[in-house]
Amino acid sequence: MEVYLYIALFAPLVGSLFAALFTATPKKMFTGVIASLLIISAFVSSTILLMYILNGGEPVQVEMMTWMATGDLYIPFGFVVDQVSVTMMMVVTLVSSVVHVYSVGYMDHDKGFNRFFSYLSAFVFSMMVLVMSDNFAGLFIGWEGVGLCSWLLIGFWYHKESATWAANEAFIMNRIADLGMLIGLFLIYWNTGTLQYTEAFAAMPGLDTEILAWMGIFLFIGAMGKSAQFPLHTWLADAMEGPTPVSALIHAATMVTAGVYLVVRANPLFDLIPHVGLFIASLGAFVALFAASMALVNRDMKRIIAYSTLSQLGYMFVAAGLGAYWVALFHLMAHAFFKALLFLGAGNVMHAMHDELDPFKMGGLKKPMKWTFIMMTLASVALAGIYPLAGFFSKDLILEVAFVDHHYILYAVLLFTAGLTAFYSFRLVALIFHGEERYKLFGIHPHEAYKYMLIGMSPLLILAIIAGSFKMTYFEMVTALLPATEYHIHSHLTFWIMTIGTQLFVASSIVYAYKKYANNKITVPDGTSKMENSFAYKLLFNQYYIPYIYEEYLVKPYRELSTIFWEQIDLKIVDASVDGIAGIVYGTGEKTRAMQSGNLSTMLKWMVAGTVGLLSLAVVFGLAARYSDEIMAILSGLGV
Amino acid sequence: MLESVNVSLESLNLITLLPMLIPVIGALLILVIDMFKSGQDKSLYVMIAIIFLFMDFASLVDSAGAFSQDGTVMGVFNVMLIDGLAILSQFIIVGASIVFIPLSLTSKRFHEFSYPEFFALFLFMIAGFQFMVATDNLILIFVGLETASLALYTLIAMHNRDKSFEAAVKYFTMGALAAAFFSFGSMVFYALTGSVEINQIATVLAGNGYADIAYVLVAVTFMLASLGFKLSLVPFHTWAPDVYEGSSASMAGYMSIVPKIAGFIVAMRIFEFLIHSGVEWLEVVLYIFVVVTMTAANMWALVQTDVKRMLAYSSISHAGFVMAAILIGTTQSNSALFLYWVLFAFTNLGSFAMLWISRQKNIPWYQTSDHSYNKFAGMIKTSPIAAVIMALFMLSLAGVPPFALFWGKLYMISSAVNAGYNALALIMALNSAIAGYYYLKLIIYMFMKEPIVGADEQVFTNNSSLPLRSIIGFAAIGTVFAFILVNPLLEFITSFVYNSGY
Amino acid sequence: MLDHILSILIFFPALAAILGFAIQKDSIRSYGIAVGAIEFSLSLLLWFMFDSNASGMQFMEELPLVPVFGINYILGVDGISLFIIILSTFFTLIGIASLGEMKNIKYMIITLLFLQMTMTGVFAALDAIVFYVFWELSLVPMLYIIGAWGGPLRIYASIKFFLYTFTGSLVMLVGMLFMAYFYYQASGVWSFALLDWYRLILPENLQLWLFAAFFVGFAIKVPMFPFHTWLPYAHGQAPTIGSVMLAAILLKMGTYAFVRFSLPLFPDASVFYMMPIAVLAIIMIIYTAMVAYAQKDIKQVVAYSSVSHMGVIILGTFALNVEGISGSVFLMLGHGVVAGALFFLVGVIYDRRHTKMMSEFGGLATVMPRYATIFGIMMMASVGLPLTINFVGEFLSFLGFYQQSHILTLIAGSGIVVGAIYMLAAFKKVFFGEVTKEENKNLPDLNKKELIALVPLLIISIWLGVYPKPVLGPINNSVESIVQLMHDKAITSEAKSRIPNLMKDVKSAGNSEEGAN
Amino acid sequence: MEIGLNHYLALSAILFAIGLIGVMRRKNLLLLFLATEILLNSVNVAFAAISHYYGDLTGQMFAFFVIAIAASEVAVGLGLLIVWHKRHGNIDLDNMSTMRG
Repeated sequence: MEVYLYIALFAPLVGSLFAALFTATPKKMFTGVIASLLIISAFVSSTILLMYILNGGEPVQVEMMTWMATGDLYIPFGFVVDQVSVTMMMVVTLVSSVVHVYSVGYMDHDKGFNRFFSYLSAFVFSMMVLVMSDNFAGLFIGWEGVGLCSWLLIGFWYHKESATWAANEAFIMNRIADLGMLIGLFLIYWNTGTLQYTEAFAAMPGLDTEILAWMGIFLFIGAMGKSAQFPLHTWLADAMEGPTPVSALIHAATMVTAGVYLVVRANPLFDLIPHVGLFIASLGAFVALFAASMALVNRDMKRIIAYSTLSQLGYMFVAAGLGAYWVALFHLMAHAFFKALLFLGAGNVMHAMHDELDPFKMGGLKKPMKWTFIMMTLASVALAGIYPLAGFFSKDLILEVAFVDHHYILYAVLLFTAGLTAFYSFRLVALIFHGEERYKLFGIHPHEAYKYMLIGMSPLLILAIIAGSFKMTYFEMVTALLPATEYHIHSHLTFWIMTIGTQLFVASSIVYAYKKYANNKITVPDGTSKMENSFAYKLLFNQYYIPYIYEEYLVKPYRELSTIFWEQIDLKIVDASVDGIAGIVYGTGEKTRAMQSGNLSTMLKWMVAGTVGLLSLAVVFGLAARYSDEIMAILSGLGV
Repeated sequence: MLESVNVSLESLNLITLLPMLIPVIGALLILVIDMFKSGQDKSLYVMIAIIFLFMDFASLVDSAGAFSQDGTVMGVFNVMLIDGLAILSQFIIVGASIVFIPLSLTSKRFHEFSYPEFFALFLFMIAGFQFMVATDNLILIFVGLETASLALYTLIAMHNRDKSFEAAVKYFTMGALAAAFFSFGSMVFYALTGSVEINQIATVLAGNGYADIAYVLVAVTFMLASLGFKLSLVPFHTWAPDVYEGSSASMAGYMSIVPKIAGFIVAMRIFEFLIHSGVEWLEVVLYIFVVVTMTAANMWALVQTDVKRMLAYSSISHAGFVMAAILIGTTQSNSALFLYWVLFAFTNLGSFAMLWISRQKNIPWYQTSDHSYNKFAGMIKTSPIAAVIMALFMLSLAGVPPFALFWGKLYMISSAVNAGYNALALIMALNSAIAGYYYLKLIIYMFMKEPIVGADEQVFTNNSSLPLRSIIGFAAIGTVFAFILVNPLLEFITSFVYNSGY
Repeated sequence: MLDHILSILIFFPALAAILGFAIQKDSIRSYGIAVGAIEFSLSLLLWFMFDSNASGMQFMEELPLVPVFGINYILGVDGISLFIIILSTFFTLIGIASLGEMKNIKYMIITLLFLQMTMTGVFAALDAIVFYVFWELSLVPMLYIIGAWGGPLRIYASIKFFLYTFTGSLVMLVGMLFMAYFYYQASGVWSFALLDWYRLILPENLQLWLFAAFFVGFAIKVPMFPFHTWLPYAHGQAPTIGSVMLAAILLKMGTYAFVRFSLPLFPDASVFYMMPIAVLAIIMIIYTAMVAYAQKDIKQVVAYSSVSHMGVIILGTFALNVEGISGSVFLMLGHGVVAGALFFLVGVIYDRRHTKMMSEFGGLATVMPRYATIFGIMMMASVGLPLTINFVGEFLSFLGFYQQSHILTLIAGSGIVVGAIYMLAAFKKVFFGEVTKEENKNLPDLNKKELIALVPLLIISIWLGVYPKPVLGPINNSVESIVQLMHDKAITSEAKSRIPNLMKDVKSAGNSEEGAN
Repeated sequence: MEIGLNHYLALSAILFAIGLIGVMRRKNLLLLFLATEILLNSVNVAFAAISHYYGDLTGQMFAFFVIAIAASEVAVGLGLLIVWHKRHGNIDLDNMSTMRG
């Protein structure tokens, strides 16, 4: 089995390095093909490993070599394939295989074709390291690695100012979170003496709750960055500057879920600190609602999907925070499928629309792009959580978890959000595919994507439809590692009322969205309508003014402070004082050199003056010595 | 009265006079030769002088051997005092003179060297310095001092430029004042103790427990003023830059070394017993002198535009640095003084000799003075070897290891540390840092600036000749490989200083 | 020969430099490369013969220099100094190999060879005075390099560099003399030998003073805030090769000296000053990172980033545990490689455009893809991405210091954020966007000579990031002995508790002996 | 009034002071030399008196040496003075400041 592990891990790296050889040369189709084949081989290996684990195989663990060893610290390059990591491996390799194949078509005309595959495969490798590592340090390698690749890929079109800005923003925000993660690692090391999962978790129950809470908090700060939780969420929407396959792979299916994976992986820790878990869940619920609300009014197709991703991540954190790790992981998996599908569909639309992103400028695309229409609609249905698609099984489960754990506020928030989700998803679908063909105003002739791209997407489509049916198999598998809490609502009546109620609520949202946006009266908004001028709309449209606040109150002051530090403090105080000391020495020399007037008379006077000075000192001292007793008496009288 | 004179020749121990007599004989010989046949080439006189100086040196080696066997020797009515200090300082005086005198074998002709009197006076001067250090009798010190000084004034004046006359007059006048101070100081000591021998004075003063401390201090004040003049302590230093500038570079180099070591020996003999007897006033005053001299001279050196003048101020600063040894007054510090001065002699002779070989007859337009900094601009391009050697001397003066003066500074600062003069040690170190700037300035001119267009490229070796080059080579080798020299020197010096009771 | 390999390593380049004066101008480059290659192979031989399992000094040489005063020529290397020596020989080699066309290239190569002598000398010296000799002497070639080949302000910069460091080291010299004096008082023998000094246990108040004296010398060299202002000038004015050597090796002398002198000599003072120094280090990390962000000149960005990273090294050193010190020693190597490479890279565009202003560039990724790639990788190494050389060091340094103070580590850790900010911003300005300037449209990509310098650095920074063990192992052994020595020597109870005892079972009587040798 | 040692010493001190003032005030080189002579001779007076007071010859010896040295000083000094006068036509101190700083 180890050989499959190595293939799964290193095939993407090989693909990346191979493609990297051709970065400076013009497009070569074979780089894309070979990279894709290697990723697919990784996928196959992962499948074999999955089968092996499903059939009750022991987790595969390897230790390749030492990485760092000093003092008591020992960190190997160790990898493990167990029930949790194999799930993630499946998700990662599957989605990335699809995205690779899809990208061969999508990036067809791009000058940086070879470079793109190099980056993309490198990302897959980093992600595999992240999920397969058997220790926190290895996780951190992957963690930073995906950050790097995300930076590269968001800024892939580096001539665009917005893209490079977004790339840097993403990297820096992630770094802030990584710092938290790092501190979490330090805490774990100094308290448990190791960074290996198994040993560290084994040592944790013996520790102080307060320390554990801090560990949990810092690790979660790391997760917040990668999974773009509030307040570190702004980068995710901006990251949509990257090529769409990247958004599908990184910013929907895999990297952003790394935070969830971390919490799931660290479940023995979070189990010990339920109050932190509750905080995570509450934040998750807040983000779910918060992101969904911003998606309601946005006019950028990819950003809408990105906010939806954010919102779904919130769901996952609710589950994870409440201790339903397997539920979180399950939703992670299902979400990966339909969200990647949604993005890839959006990519098709963008291709067809010459990179136009505003859905108001589209409309009626279902005719020229039938397959894309079907896929995106199904993905949206899955996202909305309509039976029997994947989203129903995973998302409803989270609602149940919240309900069963008596967190009714969370439940209510999530339920409401589910409605919003359905609304914005279908608002998008309706605007793009239904209604009048507004794109004609802009002289665009849309066409359907290449067939192999569509075929490439099909596995995702299938999984988005049927993933729910794996629920029990999956449950049995992962609960070998994760707490096997089943969430059953005790009263059947309540269960049915809830399920059907939710379905109805969601369905009515869909209908409302269709009614509002699928008609022929939709025009491109011009900022004059009443709604657009309402406070709520503006608030949502400007993302609660958070980017503005960050820019005004964090970025600008930082820039100004930096300038002050440099120009005022470094140059004018620190450096000037050094030069000042030198200047004083030099200046004293310059001023006192007049003493050397060159006039003999002056010179003689100096000599006599020196002698007289010494003489008077001598007299003073002599008198003091002669009358020392008296002086002492006087001084003591004065109380000195 | 006549009967009472009953002195055996042996008890006079006339051998103690031998080292001083040799140069005197040499000087007379030169004068005699000139009487018979005048107008001979300078090389003859140089060689005669060197021969006599070597003989002098040999006799010193002999007395050094005697000293290491029998210890301190007195002679000639107990006027001569041949102890370790006397021998060591005479070594430096004679040694430096041997290296100095060939500097007159320049390729250009200079006025003073055509007179045999120059060489005669030179030898007389050496004898004067030797007397000065080899006695503890104030009269003999005074006589030696004046013999040497009067000869020196004349030697300076013989350079025969306007500036050298001005320098000589300034030096002379101030020297006369200093002589008056010295004699006045001696008079007060004599009045207090009835003796002019430092040993006696010390004994008497200690005997009455420094009852008349006020008068002692008056005497010390005048001594200090007079020796301060000789050692160029601020504010008695004002002659030094002008005299250095006015005299020829070789003479200036010589003056920075030989007269000062003689002055240090006298200062050591007079002041150290006072410090050890707990005259705090002197300690405080010397402390101030040391610090002010080091620091102020450094600051003035910073702002100079002429290299020779800069070196003059730097010599003042070095003198202040070494004066610390007398303040500290331990065996280690006194040994450090000699070590420092030997190493300083190497370096300073070398650097002044470098100025000497670049001596021009006429000053071109871009120079404001004989050796202004911009004369040396871009020297690395035009004469790289000379530039490297000059840089070497500058680095050594700055105290950059492993060059000669670093070891001197190291040992000196260490002596301050060991004697508990913590602040002084720090001030000494920081002054070395300030001094770094002006030495560096020359290096920067030489290595980092472009040569001035139209400058004569031969200027740096204008005056060079084989003897000059060999002396510079010798000094350079001594400067670079000082680390080999340090250990034997230190062993030798320490044993001599220790056995002299200092 | 092998008994004197360290002496050969030190003096071979100096001898070669003197002979170099006689070489014809056109052949000097080949000569320099040959000498550099021999020197580098010798240092590799040193590594090859080095016993990685031993913690003490190896290849010891001893020769009396001024025995009366206890000054001896003592050399030796352990795991800490070994790799810095190799790094220095390596940089000399690639530095000479990659020298572009310049005036007086002969003098440049000769100067570099002299510099090599002083660098090896500093890291191999085990006698305080010999150390000091090389330490000061290293200023001279650097002074010349900056002053003779530098930019418009070169003279100001070189004087500032020289005098500032010179002043600091003179204070240090006074400290050394005090140390020798105390040793003399305790043992009756003069000695400047470091290993003798290791055995001396000083009372705490003396330690505090001496630590401060040494600190001034080391801190200026590092350079630590607020003594850092000479560095931007030196870097800003120095030619590429000067900046490379300065950043890669010369700055490491300061941090190396902390590990070699301050910690084992003054364990109690180290503990006493740990927090103030950590605060300074944090200021260095964050403040200079912010200053770097404000720069308009790409070389100044790298220069200030150097200061910032040196802060991490200091922090790791004053973690006073094995993890932290090993990390900081490793980071010295890492930062040497990365900062050296970054200065090389900055030199590349400077050679082409004769400007370092970021506003003059933009969109270079299109014009010079290979250059952009290498720059990007090195930048990522600089911000400490895992699997690059810097991460290992930074991670261990922070990890180590976390044991001493949680909150300070948290603040210092924000260095990884602010570090990313200025680096990414600079990278964006230079490489991303459209090519706006006409002059930039036809810039040639990296040539062979530049690749010779950069590719090995690239390989090292990845290799040691992925597999640091061959280097980290020996470092760890030597650091362990230092930490144990410090623990044994510590007299205050706070120091005893702050510095871990590695010999938990055995009561530590015999260990100081082992640590000292 | 009995003339005692102290009177001689006082005379010596007064002479010395006069000499010092002369040294500081005189701008004429020749007069300056005279002032230094006064200085030296004031010391001679004191030496002679003290010598007599102690009944010891050393002081007088010193005085003789001082006289001898003063004589040679005058020789050298006047020589310099003559050369200077030849070259510059004056012996004014204020003209003697080409070197400064």
